Amino acid sequence: MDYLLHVMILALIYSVFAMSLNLELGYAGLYNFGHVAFFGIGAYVSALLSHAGVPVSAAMICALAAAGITGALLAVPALRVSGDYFGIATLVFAEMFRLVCLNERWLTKGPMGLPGIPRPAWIAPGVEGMPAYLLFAFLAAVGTFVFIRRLTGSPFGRALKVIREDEHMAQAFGKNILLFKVKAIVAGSVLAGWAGTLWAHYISYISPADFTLTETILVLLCVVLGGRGTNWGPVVGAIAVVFFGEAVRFLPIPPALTRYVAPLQGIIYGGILVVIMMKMPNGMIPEHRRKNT
Amino acid sequence: MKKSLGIIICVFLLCAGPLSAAEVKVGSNTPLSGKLSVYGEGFQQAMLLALEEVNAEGGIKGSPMQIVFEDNNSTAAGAVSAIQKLITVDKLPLLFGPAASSNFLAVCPIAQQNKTILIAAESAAAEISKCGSFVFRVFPSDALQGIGVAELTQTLKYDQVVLTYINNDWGVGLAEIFKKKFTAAGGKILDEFAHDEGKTDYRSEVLRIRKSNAKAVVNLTYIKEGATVLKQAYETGLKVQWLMGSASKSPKLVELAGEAAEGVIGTYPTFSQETPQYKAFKAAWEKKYPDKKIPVFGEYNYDMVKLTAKALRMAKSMAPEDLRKAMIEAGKGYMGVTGDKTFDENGDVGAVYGCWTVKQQAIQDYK
Amino acid sequence: MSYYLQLLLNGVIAGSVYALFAVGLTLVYGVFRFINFAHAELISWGAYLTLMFSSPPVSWPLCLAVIPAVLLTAFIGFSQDWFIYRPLRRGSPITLLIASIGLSYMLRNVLRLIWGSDLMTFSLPLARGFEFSGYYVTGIQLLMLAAALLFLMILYLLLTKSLMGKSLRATADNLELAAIMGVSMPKVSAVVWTLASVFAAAGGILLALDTNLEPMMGVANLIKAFAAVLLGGAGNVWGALLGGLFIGIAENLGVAFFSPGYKDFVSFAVIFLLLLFRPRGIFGLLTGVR
Amino acid sequence: MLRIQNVTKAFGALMAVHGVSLEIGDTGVTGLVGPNGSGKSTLFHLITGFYRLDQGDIFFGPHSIGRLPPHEISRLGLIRSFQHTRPLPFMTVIDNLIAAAPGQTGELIWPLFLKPARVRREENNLHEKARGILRLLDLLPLADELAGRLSYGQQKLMELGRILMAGPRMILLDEPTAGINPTLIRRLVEVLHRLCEQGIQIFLIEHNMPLVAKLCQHVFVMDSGELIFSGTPKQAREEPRVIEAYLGRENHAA
Repeated sequence: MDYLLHVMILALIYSVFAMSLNLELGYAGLYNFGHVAFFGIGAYVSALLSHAGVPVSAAMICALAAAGITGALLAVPALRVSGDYFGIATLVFAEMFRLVCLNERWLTKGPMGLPGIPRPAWIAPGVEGMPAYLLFAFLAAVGTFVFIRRLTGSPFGRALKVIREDEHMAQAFGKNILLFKVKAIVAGSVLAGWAGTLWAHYISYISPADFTLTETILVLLCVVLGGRGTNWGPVVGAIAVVFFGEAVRFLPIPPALTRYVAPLQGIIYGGILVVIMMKMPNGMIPEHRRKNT
Repeated sequence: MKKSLGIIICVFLLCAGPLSAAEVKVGSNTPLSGKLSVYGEGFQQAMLLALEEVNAEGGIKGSPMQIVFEDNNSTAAGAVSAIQKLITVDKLPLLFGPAASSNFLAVCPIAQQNKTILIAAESAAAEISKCGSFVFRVFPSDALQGIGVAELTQTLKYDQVVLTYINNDWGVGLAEIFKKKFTAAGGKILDEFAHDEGKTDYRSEVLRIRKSNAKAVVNLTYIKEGATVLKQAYETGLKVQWLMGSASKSPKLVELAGEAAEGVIGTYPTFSQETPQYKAFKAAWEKKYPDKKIPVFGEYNYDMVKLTAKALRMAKSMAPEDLRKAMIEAGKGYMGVTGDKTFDENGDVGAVYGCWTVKQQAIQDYK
Repeated sequence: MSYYLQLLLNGVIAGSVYALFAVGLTLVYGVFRFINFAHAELISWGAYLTLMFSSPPVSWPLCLAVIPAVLLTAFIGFSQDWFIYRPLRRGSPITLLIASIGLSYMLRNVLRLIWGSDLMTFSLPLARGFEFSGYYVTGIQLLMLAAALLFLMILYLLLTKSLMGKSLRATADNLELAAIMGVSMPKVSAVVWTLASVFAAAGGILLALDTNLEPMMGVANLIKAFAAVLLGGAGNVWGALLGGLFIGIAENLGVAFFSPGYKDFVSFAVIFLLLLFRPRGIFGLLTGVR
Repeated sequence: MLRIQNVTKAFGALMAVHGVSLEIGDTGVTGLVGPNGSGKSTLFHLITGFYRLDQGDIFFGPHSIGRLPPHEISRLGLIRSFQHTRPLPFMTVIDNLIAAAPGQTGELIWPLFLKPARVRREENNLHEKARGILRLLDLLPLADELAGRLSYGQQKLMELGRILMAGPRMILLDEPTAGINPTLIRRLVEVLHRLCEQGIQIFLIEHNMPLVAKLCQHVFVMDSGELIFSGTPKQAREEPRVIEAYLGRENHAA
């Protein structure tokens, strides 16, 4: 069942992506609406380097570093503004990144995209490699999960939550909120870059059209739907979003209505989002369901 | 809760399950949502028209043919998901590919490796020729058209032009081939810039054209963008000769731009509109969709389905190798609405490049 | 020189449309503190409904068709709030954001179900622009500019001179406090949604008159409209106008210096820098610790 | 220990704090009183770095802290409370306390992964310390309760505990007894005395005059952004300017 493998790989990659956003959105309370830029940086750096003959594993590491550095460079100025303003600053940054990819054709081949991105040497290309890639993506997701759980279950995560709930209080207790936020963004960016490399080497073709606002919204959805500020939330959310997105393909729509398939799918998709937000505003795994209650 | 879950599962099984042997199914990976949906709907209508005719003619060896449409959201990721589903869930041996070249390039390795026939009706990028032995297209490669536009520009004796193109895979690919050919032949490009896809305001771009004082503008773009540019240029009284590509050759362009489209000259992979095939197609279209104009590339989509039906009838079995041979065999000398569909060794078809122009609010051949 | 002035003029006109979209957003954002994604759909619905009433079988003249179209759009805007946003108001802004994204999907696809994805047009007769000593402006462009100014003027008077406007501004300052002070929330939200829908529909109709209609027409302009909101300072009507103009001018002047492929880049870069140097918008004030 | 030199802060045309100079030695509990709007809380915000000074400077021990950001001032051992309670309602009481501890190794990313044993040891120590403080405050039975479920008075006490976790040398309390019942006030006073005995300086804003008289060795009185009096609580009650500041304001209000 290659299709099932494919959907599972997608779900795993999206879990990594969603977990990385959750670190910023859920734990640090930073509304990063430009997260897809780091996903894109990971994908592009990794793809370009491996096209240039760098071994895939080395290219992946460079991609993570590039995403992290960009994250730090963005975070320091963007954190001057807070709340929705930070959101719009990051959103605009992501669009700027996409436009650079679109227009700097000497580097990225612009809208033509980069085809034929190789897989790591030990994974066979194409369909034969899918079980191995699934394993790879699974290990990557588990690694990310363990890393993030360690991070958020630690004094670091606790401090992030303090900052999210009350910045002034955190400052009064000696927390350097800027530094904490920068760290959260860098970690989130590295992990988003990680998801991006996983994506690029799996799908084997990337173009600027893959890194639009739509993608940000999709991953935002995974986080909010699953439950922000929890470890399992984004994972569950990503799996739900990917599987649901594929499941609408199987809706029983009579052939006579094929013309209406896509709008109907869209209506159902949108409707379910609305209903879920109304019935479970804190996601499927709400954060504040703590012990002793 | 359990009950409703059960119902959902049943529903899924019902719609995934019924592979009734009575039908011959092929898949289609079509942009029904997202930014290409403007075109996708037309493709789908043309395919459905052809399908209707195939089944009226008795289907495939007595069983009706059916097309399973999968939406690809106009994105590469969507196209990959859709093709994986069509190949492994529906187990279809033959698929119609996604529209944009970038999306097509994303899925063609998957088809090649699964030994699934993949046919393109409108993806023009030159690179598609390299996709592999299971990939066919009934639409000619860009490489031919870029040269065509350059030659047209020179025959019209414009040796200084402004080049503008839509900033996507089609526009950029075509522009690069045009530029190479045009400058090699001694032409000069006064100003060159990409314009964004899907904008409503190109007045400043038009102003930039005006500033260059060029007599002719090569504008390789889509319908919507093309119409907007033409209209806004007209409003500012800009008088230049517009030279355009195939993607904007549509009655819709004239409908949207009105008088501003008058006198535009463009190239397109031509086919005669006098052939009986074309006339039959046109009549059938007008009968089925009385209030719809023939969409851009509609003829190719129609041909693709008809040719596929012919190949399916000829195929010894539904095995990949048999289908591949049948495709090549069916193409040989096949005269469709859009002309000769004989496949070369890359699965490409040749093309005659003609010119179109807009005269009295109608698209006509330019001679 | 005249080249740059013409670019500037184009920028002003493009900006006035952004401003029309932004005003509705800024009202909603100012009062309810969330980004209404479905605002984009009010824009497209306004345009499509006008098309419906002006084409067969109704075939009303355009200026008459606008009336039921705007009323229906206001009805859509109002029901958005009534059925979805109101029950969610106690939740976090992110929940509202996602719900509005879902709603946006739904409305856009209903639109596609009815009218299809293809481009549509009002098929107005094509007109050359007026020429003023070398500068070109079309009638519709002038209409856009005039409409933007007129609507904003009316809104300004409404907000500053009427009792309703005062309670609206009080709500924008502090929702809870306003409720305590006896401002009627249902009334305020009715007014906000009506105004937002009317402005969105008006902007959408003008945009459609200028170019054409397609289901994505609203979404394509939403980011910039929202950036205009933030630039102007949330809830600030004149700020939204200036923000819109600023973005329109920046991106059009940018065409003179960069490849038009970077047109959006210029406006985004300007937004980015402005946010960094004026973190609360052009007119925003910093709030202190409490 | 804390020396404020000619500090000035204006919001537009409003002079919130004007040319205030004062010094607090090792005298135990010091009070800051004055009518509402006299600039007391603003002075606290200035001392702790939440507002930027327009003029003047502030010294804490040997350090000039007038230009430092809040978190650095906090790390020097000058810890404040806020006028209204600010619990982290979704954390347990004990977590509220632990989160306030300074210099945790586990708040740095690399040591978190490279020195897990050290992080664990520190967490255990902090846990013990927090329990000790909760015992002192009589809050130990509530240690695992969500902070949001505590009564207002209990939250105030918990906030005091949080301040203690931070290892303060000097505590700035903004109206610690406002809105809590007499029993809890008694407990609070007890705790404050205990802290003084440990050598921690306390500087507090308080409206409850009898309490100030009982608690403070020294009071400063502010009115309209200026310091109008410095002395013992007893002297303050007899000082005409202080009486005028309070009564004048009251007459005006009436």
